[in-house]
Amino acid sequence: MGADELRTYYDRPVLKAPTWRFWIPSYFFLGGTAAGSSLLAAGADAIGDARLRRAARVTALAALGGGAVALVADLGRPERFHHMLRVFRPSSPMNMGSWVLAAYGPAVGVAALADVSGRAPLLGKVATWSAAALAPAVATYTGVLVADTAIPAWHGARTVLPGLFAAGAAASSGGVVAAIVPDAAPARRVALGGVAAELALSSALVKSLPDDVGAAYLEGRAGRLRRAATGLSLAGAGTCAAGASMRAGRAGRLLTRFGGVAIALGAAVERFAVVEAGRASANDPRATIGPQRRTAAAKGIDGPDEGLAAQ
Amino acid sequence: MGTSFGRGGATTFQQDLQFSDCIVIMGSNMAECHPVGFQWVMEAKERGATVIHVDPRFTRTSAVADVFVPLRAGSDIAFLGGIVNYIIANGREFREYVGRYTNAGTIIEDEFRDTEDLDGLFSGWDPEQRAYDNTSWQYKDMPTAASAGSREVAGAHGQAAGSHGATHAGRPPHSDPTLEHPQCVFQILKRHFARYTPEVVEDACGVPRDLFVRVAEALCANSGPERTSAFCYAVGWTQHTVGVQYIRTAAIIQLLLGNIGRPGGGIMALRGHASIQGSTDVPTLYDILPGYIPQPHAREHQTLDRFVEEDAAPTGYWGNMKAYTVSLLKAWWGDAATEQNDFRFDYLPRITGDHSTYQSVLGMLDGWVHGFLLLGENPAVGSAHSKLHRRALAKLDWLVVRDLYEVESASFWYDAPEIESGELRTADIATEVFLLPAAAHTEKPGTFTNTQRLLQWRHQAVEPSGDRRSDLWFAYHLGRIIREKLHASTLERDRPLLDLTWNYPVAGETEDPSAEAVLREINGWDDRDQPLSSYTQLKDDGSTACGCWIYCGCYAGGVNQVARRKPAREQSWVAPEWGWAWPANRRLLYNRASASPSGEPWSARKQYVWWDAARREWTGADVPDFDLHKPPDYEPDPGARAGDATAGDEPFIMQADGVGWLFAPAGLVDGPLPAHYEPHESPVTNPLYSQQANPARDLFFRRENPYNDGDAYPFVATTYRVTEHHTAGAMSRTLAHLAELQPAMFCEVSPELARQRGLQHGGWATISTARTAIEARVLVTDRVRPLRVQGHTVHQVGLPYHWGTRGLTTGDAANDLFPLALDPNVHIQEVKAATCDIRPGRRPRGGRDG
Amino acid sequence: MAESGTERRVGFFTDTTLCIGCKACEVACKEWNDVPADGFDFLGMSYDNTGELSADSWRHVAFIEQVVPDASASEPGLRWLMSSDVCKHCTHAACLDVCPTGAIFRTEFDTVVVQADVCNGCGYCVSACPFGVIGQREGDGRAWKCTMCYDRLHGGLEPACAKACPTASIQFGPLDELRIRARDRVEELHERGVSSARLYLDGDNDGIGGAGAFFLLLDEPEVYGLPPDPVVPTRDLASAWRAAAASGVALVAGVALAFARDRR
Amino acid sequence: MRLGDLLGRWPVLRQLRARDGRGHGATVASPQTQQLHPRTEDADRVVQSICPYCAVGCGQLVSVKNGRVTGIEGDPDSPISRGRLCPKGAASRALVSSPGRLTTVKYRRPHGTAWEELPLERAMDMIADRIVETRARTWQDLDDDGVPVRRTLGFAHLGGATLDIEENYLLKKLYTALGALQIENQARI
Repeated sequence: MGADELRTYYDRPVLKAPTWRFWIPSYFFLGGTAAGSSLLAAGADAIGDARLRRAARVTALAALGGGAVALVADLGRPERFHHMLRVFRPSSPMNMGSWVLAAYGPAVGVAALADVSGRAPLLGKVATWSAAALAPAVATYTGVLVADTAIPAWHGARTVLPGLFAAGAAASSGGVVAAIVPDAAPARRVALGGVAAELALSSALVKSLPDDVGAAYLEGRAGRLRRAATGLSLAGAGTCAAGASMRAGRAGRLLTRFGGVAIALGAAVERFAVVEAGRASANDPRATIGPQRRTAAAKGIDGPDEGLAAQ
Repeated sequence: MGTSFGRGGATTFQQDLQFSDCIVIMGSNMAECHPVGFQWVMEAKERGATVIHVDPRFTRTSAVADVFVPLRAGSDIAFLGGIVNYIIANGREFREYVGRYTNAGTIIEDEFRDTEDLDGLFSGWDPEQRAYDNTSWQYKDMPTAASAGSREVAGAHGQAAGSHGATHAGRPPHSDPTLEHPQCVFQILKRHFARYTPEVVEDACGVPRDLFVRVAEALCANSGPERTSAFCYAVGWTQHTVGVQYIRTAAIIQLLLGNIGRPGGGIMALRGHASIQGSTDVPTLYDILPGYIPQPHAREHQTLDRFVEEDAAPTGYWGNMKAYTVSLLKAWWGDAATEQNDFRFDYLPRITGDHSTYQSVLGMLDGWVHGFLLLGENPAVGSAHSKLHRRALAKLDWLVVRDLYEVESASFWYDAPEIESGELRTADIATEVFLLPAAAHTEKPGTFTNTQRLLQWRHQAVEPSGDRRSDLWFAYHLGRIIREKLHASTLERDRPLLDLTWNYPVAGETEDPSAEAVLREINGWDDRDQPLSSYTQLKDDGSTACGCWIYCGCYAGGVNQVARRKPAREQSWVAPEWGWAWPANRRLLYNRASASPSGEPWSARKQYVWWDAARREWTGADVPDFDLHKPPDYEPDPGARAGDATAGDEPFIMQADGVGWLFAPAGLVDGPLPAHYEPHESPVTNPLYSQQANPARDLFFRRENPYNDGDAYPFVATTYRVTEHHTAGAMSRTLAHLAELQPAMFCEVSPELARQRGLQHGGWATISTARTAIEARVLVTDRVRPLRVQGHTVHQVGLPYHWGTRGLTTGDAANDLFPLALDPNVHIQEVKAATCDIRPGRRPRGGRDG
Repeated sequence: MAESGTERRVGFFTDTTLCIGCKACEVACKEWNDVPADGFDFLGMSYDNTGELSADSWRHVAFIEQVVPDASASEPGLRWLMSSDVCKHCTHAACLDVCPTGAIFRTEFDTVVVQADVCNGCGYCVSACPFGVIGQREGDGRAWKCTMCYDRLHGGLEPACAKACPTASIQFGPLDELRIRARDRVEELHERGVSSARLYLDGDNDGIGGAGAFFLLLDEPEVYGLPPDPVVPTRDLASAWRAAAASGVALVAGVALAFARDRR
Repeated sequence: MRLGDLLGRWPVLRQLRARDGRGHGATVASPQTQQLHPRTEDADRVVQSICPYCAVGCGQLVSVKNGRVTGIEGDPDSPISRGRLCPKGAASRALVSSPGRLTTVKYRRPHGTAWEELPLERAMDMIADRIVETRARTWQDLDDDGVPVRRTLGFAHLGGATLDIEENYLLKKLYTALGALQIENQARI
């Protein structure tokens, strides 16, 4: 039995694969989109661009609404969703996220309603800026949530994942809002910047992991999704930029809209890729045992050569 | 066991195993089949004992044993005989014990011829009758009985013979204390086993020489005054055509090493069912009455006196057999049984041969057995050649099944494999079936007798619901109804029924008879109706009644001794006040042998029961298995009878000569000494004698029971249990938490056999014999090892037998594969070794006869 | 270190050298805790048809067949390892840390228990456990695992599995006492020549800060399906939050930049 | 329930009161959790019994509540089992309380294709008739050689070895009085 050869229990996973269904990556996408939109809304408010502000405010509310539905739908006992606020538990990113959402949600709602109804503009302003203040947390806590698990592909990437999710939030919110108001340059810039950051962090993430763990992102379903995400993002960014370069005109706007949607989709698929990679990583005993065997060896806990040989 | 020592029960008790210095587990997979009892083996191991497991398969027992010995199924006698030879050849026997406590010195008739002289047969073989005349096996100049030689009679009394020994031999006229006389037992033994050398063992069993020697040496090194070794066996020994002789060989080893009657020694018989010991003590068996009194035989036993004279030796405790029998007759027929009418001995139906269940099943097929009652039994899965049993059930007029669940034996008429295959059609089956729900162990009070002869009372926890009733209720009310139907009858044949004492107090709306009242009758009472306290009080004049003499005392003082529950921590490790053990609450049998002839403990380390010279009585950790006040130097006068005829230094008080039998002049129909014979179906020729198989084995040559011949079936099949299931499965396949742990019928094969036959791990295989073919999932494992026997490789196929057509997990029944081939002494089937073939894939649907 | 350990910390010491693989622990557990059956699949993993710990299997007996060179015998010997696995009741328990509802909490006995009346089935604990112990029950939606028979502990009874174990392979008691007993046991085994005997999770200095259930093994943990060097993910929670904070700031800055040119 | 009570049972408030910033311990326990106790404590009575599976003879404690078995555990007082049980013994509660158990008599008439219901009393009476009839039909006073045997070989009995000795005793006694010889049990198998 060579030290290089890893031993397992009938090749069965050491860990349990995530129970999360498609709702959860969907929420990661929608929550991020909402957060980015809240920032765009604040930005628009700052420069006094009412069209952009309304688009951003409404997008934030729509995305967050969808996200909330996804969150509840994934629960094993949906009727108990309110238990999320039963305790205050800092050690649980999901609990922390719940408290943040509890404050963020109403702000987003008020901001959008005030805008659409045209009433209480001041209240709307306050709500908009409060939502913007909470938005960075909403955009990034999901990265922490995923990283705070035993799954090697996630836990190993804990310093990168929040950034990746933040970048995704920028890309998707920028993309969606740009698709609604193609003329809004800031939205386009946020989208393109988001894509750039997303692609950079995505490859940084894989590089940050040892091969036996990082493989989860490159192979199988996760690998395919990730490549699709990259393709969509690049294509979207290109289209969007092209659209923007063609000064005004229906064609330019149309291209920008398409580009925005593609960018948003890319960000969405990227989230699914991350979740899939986690599933693959959990199901691969080598991804769990390999790195631990190395740390154990470093600590001097007996290695695979001992044991049998000692018999 | 009875033949060697005098009683048909484990000589020791499970807790005593912890004091063993060496434990040989053979013919048993104790860790899997008796896990909780196995804790005492683990205790011994932790105390430094050597645990040895000898078995065809590497099991969960082997996994924790110090030494595992892979053995070809069915070659146990060759292995054990090798140990006997090793002991004698190297002078390792416990000389003083052997000289004083066994019949080693006894001189045998000059006419006796051994297998050495007759190449595998003993003198007295009658090829016509396929039976032995054992006249020449007797002690020299001892009167012998006429019954010997008649297969019919001898064979008929298997269980009785298996329960008590020397029915005909008394105290031997000639013996040689030096053990030098050429016709003395010790010398005969020496010659008989001389050929069982390590080389022969290797050749016959496939056990490497050095490994065999390791075992033999461990046993010898851990025996003697300071140390003791124990044997544990189970159905891995009994379910063979030479099953009784397997146990005999172990008995010989234990006597030679001085391990009987001593703490940490003995032979532990591990029974598989809650009260299987109880069901032979208080038998529902054709050939014995309660307490191992033989069922009278038409030829030999027309009168009580003839019966006693034929069957009871004048000396030893069987000398009181008349008292035991008369007391039983009084218990059954009360006032109707008088001195004048021979205590209604004539009421007992007479046997005329083998009436065992396998005969009855053939009787069903042949149409002379019309009705069948099955109480908590499932032969459609659990009996050898279960297919033949299912076909027999389909030939009955009526069938009564009582069980907790609907078992295959009740549902065969619509879901038997033969229905699936078209061999039987439901509409053609004329059998009328009554399926009655039984009460569970929590729903009735009563007694189980466990594997160590311990009677333990169960208190009733709840009332059974619906139509659920105890078998006690069934027996009592069935008897009541039949008696009412016949009460006006004047027919002679109905007298026994109408004279029967059948008045038990009933209680509750279901009119449950009192189990305690029945236990009181089993215990017995005197003429003043006072409960007896010991079988020594039984009289042959009709003044005492006792339903089962060996249980006499279980209700002593009118107290249910069986229900005693003094916590273990509040009494000695022997725990004499927990339940009640037969006989006389003795936990370790023949414990007089734990002291030297002069009555002192053999050693301080192994002291158990000894003679207290000051108080002039036997004393120690247990109830002495001896007359309490009989001094070690007591010598019986020539005319002494029964117990008085046993000397103060003769520990085996049931034996006519008071000693353990290395050589059995009577009681066995297939030889006074064990000899290795091949299983009826074996892929190899007998390496020891030209006599291939046990010449006296029971065979049934008929169409429905074909035997495998030769090369078509090159492999050895052996059946067994796994921890997660229970016997035929009715009590485990039906329970989700057990069924999920072993969810499929499987077979275990070696990687070599898998390669040879192309069997896929996890896939399906079809195992076939001349009887039929079954299918199973394949478990390829190194735990099953091909063995080198006589230069060629023998492959073994392991088959758990828990599955049937019903339950949460279903599968084919392994017992379908096995033929009817029985041990001639006790008529137990051989399912631990037969030949078979195995092929990849599922069995053909439809016609199952592959 | 008990969070709220008003009672002495109790635990399991599973000595696999005494295990006979009878699975009494699995059945006793299910009978006491009314755990449903886990499916009737033939796994072909030696005698293991349970496969793994899960919502419906709170004890799992692993079976490992090994061919080993046996000096004393002419042919190689066999080793059949058996080990009853269970929830480790970690000192730093990931499932407890991440549980958002407080359904999972630390008891006065310093054990880790799921409250069935609180759990809303978010599934976070399932991904968090470094041992793959806790699972979500089909059709029920909630997360389940060994409670160390919390109800029995309240009555002063030992857990069902430990009580049933025929050979005392599963030992229950005050954790500190068990640890001393375990170390003596390993020494004794080494003296007997069982050099492969080693303890797993017997100290406080591992990645989970010590376990309430630890084991005496005869081979590496991974051979039994156990992680060789488990770490509670929340140990690194701070670094993840720091990364989150940084990315949050970057996000805000990025968006601000995007608007900078259009400020008027 | 009034809002006050609801708030009072909100663990977050309990955390505030207890200054518990982590919410890992007792503060987050539900009322139901706080009331947990062994169900055996609610038993009306606990009865000493013996395991019905193999012949080791392990002691069992049977807990009964409202006439139903609520639990079966090993009996620590037993010198043989010391409170321990194997998987089968541990499943005893399921064995006796499984819904799969038979509760009523089932009857299959000759050539019948389905089970029929039959009152227990009727069944017992019919069985008695079958035995009486078969016995009469197959009775032997003498065997072929004219030797008295006074028996019937017309029907047989095969019993399990989980029957109590009292049950076996009555069966053997009854069958012997009936002249029935082919009385056998598991010990032969």
